[in-house]
Amino acid sequence: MSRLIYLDNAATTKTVPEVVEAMLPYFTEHYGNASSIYSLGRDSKEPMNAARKTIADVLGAKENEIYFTAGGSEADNWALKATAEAYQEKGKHIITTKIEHHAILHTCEYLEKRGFEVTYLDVDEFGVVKLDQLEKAIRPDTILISVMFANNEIGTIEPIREIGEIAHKHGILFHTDAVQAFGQVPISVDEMQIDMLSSSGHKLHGPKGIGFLYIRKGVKIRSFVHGGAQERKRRAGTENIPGIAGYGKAAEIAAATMEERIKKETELRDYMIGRVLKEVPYTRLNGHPKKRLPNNVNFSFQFVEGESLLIMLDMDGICASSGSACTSGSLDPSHVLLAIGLPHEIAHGSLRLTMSEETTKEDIDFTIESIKKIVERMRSMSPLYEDFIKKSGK
Amino acid sequence: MSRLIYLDNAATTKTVPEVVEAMLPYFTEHYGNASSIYSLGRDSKEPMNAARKTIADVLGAKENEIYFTAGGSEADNWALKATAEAYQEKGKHIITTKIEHHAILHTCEYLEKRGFEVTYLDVDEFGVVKLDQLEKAIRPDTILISVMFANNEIGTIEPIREIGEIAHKHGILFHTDAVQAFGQVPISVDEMQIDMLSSSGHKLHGPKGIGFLYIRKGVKIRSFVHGGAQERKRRAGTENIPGIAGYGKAAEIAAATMEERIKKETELRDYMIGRVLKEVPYTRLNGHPKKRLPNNVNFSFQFVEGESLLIMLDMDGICASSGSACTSGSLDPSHVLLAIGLPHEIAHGSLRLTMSEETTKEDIDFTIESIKKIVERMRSMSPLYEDFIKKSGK
Amino acid sequence: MAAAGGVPNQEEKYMYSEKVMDHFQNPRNVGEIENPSGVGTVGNAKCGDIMRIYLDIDDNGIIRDCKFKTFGCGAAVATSSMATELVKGKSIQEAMEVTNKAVMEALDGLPPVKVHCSLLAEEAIHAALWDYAEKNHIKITGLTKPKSDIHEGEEAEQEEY
Amino acid sequence: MAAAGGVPNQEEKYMYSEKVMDHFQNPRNVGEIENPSGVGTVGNAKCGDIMRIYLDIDDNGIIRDCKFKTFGCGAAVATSSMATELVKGKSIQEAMEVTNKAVMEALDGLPPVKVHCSLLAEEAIHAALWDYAEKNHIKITGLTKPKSDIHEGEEAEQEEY
Ligand SMILES: Cc1ncc(COP(=O)(O)O)c(C=O)c1O
Ligand SMILES: Cc1ncc(COP(=O)(O)O)c(C=O)c1O
Repeated sequence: MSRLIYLDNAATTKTVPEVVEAMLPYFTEHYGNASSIYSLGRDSKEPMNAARKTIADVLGAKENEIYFTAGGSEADNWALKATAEAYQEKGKHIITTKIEHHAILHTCEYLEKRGFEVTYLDVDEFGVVKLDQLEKAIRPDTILISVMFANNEIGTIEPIREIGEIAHKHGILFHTDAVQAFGQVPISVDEMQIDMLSSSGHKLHGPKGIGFLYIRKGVKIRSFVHGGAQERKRRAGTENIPGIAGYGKAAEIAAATMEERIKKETELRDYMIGRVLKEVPYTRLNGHPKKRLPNNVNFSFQFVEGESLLIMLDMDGICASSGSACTSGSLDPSHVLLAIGLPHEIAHGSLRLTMSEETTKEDIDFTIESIKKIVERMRSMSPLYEDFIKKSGK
Repeated sequence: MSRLIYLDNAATTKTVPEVVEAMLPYFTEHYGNASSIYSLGRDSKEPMNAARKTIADVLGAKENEIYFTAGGSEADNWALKATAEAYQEKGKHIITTKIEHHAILHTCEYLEKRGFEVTYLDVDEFGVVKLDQLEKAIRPDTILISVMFANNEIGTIEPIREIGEIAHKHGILFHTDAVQAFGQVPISVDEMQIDMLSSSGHKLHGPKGIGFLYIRKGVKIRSFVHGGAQERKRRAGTENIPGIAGYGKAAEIAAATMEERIKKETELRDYMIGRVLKEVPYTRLNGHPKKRLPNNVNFSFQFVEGESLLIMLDMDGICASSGSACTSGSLDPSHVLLAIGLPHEIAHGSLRLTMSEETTKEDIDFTIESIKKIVERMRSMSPLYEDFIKKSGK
Repeated sequence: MAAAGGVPNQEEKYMYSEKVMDHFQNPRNVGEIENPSGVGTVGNAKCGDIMRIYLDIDDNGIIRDCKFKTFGCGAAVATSSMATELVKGKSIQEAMEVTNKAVMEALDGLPPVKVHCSLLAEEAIHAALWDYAEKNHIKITGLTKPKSDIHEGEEAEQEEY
Repeated sequence: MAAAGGVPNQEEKYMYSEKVMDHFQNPRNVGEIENPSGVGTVGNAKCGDIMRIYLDIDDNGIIRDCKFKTFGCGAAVATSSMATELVKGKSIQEAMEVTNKAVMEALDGLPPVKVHCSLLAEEAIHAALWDYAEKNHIKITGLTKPKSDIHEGEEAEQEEY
């Protein structure tokens, strides 16, 4: 393959060389156990403390509020299960949304089987949570509101500040799955009144297998992984120092480049949206036109099926995604697209393109041409398109 | 520091260069999400499948019985909590031992608070589980026996085959925490009738933050981390491909070098034990003299306190441990040493030295000389030694 | 980005076999037949797969031509293509033997999650033959009225532990 | 293995300050005093820390010499050493002011989990002074009978969330 255009950065990102560089000393050299007493072990403490500080600074949090995990899924599981456990005396009702990642949804289903009640909020056609519905859903026994910061499929950014305000007005804990948002858009846990926040390293050019849960001081949740006394006794397991060091570096780069990156990506994003909507008929944009992640574009091409589209794009050297990559083992159309009101057959024809800093205008132009060609070809062999054309009498 | 003698391989090991080499392509190059459909993502599937096969082969297991986790602690938590959950209809009694790692013990305590009953078996003076006590502890509502393969502090290898037989005779699931044993001594899940087995990459020169749980086909436990459909829907989270690839390489090396390594390490181990017991008075060997990990030595030096000993060894460039590294944040003497019957003050004076393939006889000789000098110095300033000498009238 | 490091294995590059990829990239017999002897559409858009097969059957009951249109995944397209290849030139009774198994084998297999697509191809042929039989008031041995939705009642595959 | 990569920070190398490390590596006043004016032993082996302090007090009530023996961690050794330095040459009343806080400050602080060791040093001095007072039938203002085990009732530090 001569050319590769990677437009699936919401699924995972390239671990950038600076990050790998930051990890390398901790494999073969400063490999000591961070919990040990000798100097080789203490060498490992420093990058861990530094990464914790970098990450805390990005969020406006304190260092001792950052707890490293193995990724976003573990952070989400921890936040929900441990809150349910710690606060069940107060109540057994949790509020979340219909468009959460499966790490949240399946954890909620698990809790439902164990006597918890979960309200799944609707979203509007753009994927935005309805705040009035949220207010109405709150009950005296509501212990947690968990709403994602930005959706992984359609990129919609939720009104986090408003949700945080509503949660705290009612004395309810507020968790946000910021796996797609951390490092991409500014977040302040204090201004947004966030009590817990999940993140995953590999979504921002950091390593896979590392994430964190921010837990505001005072939130009394306990461990999800029990064992050794690591992470202030809240998350057992020998610290993944290379992963943590890499994550710290990735967060540092993300924070330093964020402003410029947002500007550049937003421009490219809007350029792509404009051209595709104009040049490919029977196409809709999924997600909010403006309140969306700077690097996210999501279209539905009528009469076209997503998997075929992906393979054909791949043959042109373009990596993209149709619905969440995590669920591509499944055949169900994306729950997010259904939640914003798409009929099944349109949901099946969705395409997510998520850029990185490396994405160029040239890449986007090439991708648009490829999409146009493939969509046309696929429509020519689609019985749905045939029916549509015949019906509309063309 | 001119010289570094790393004798804390039970805490963590150096990630060897071959392992780092095996990981590197998956950071910046084949970084695609293994669950995606395009070829870049599928590039990641191959090392994962290969690692799974390597590991399965080492255990005599099938590939689809290996589930990657973030480490040994997660694997232990998963095995215990998910078994408790899946089999609670059958009963709520679990049998384990007093010398398990905290990842097991604290998880058991967690389950006890949730209505499960746990029997903690005693061990003999060498740290070996008492099989007759095990047989007696079995009840109709016993759902799980969890006994570690080899102890992380004193190195004692448990009679796993016999325990597996007893468990299966009574139709009870058998889990073993093999974090210290996998890659160090031969293991066959079929011959030893093991139903679940935990392991952690960084204990055998693999990367930190990766482990696995072997789950025998037919064992109906569900997920611990809920979310995406990874690991055959049993462990959510974007796959840590570099970690998995590195773990595969580490397992491959460990298996290929095991026989020779065991021979070499056993020799060095017994040489060290012999000399120290002869040359340092008031010293005892902890753990079984023969049925112990080839790379583990654990002494108690009377009248000497462990932390001071460790710092002084560190100043001589020797990294060692006193009790489990994972608990060194705590001040309690090791529960393992107490379980084999050591009084507190002797437990405080314990020293664990764990070798790797790189350890030389020269290292051991240097270490023995250092120990002799330090123990003598520390005793000269120990009020306990003063009392002892005065009492014995010397 | 070049594929270096000796990692990817060509066979593993796609979830599909080379034959499937070939039929997906270069599908045979795509299109419509004007005034077909029989046409059948199966599947539904909800499940993400719709297959339509057109048959041109001569007076001797030989399938002279066969075309398809498919909305669906790579496996759906490839099985449609292969199915049309397999029935072309066959008698009606021979065409009845083009089962999902036959299509799958001709494609060197399909990934487990995609096996149901080959069912679709068999059903589409049957539906087109049924249409032909209805139009001509004949009965084809072994042929029953096609289900309107072959996916109904089918459950997402469960992991087997 | 040399420390390359620009990673370790000398100050962070040990959990202890440089002063603590100095007093640990080169403890001052280790040993016994024959026929001491007072001797006190505190702590217990169960907790892993025992400290014994010997005092040689002249007729003017000045601490002429002071020696210690300690079984314990780095912090225990260092605080013993520093405590003996601080009381040497002092009057009894001045020695009474050598509190755990004073010892800790003189050592540039201790890690939170080790703060209890500095308590031990203060208690050891008091125990030795008590012994001296008992032997000489005098009363030292502010001095109470030493607890036999200063650790009793102390709980393992709980994480604060
Ligand atoms: C016996 C045993 N089990 C479990 C663990 C936990 O492994 P990890 O720290 O990799 O999660 C360890 C090591 O710390 C161990 O020695
Ligand atoms: C919104 C969201 N939450 C959670 C996750 C899970 O993160 P990970 O796969 O790193 O565990 C993802 C990504 O897969 C995500 O996009």
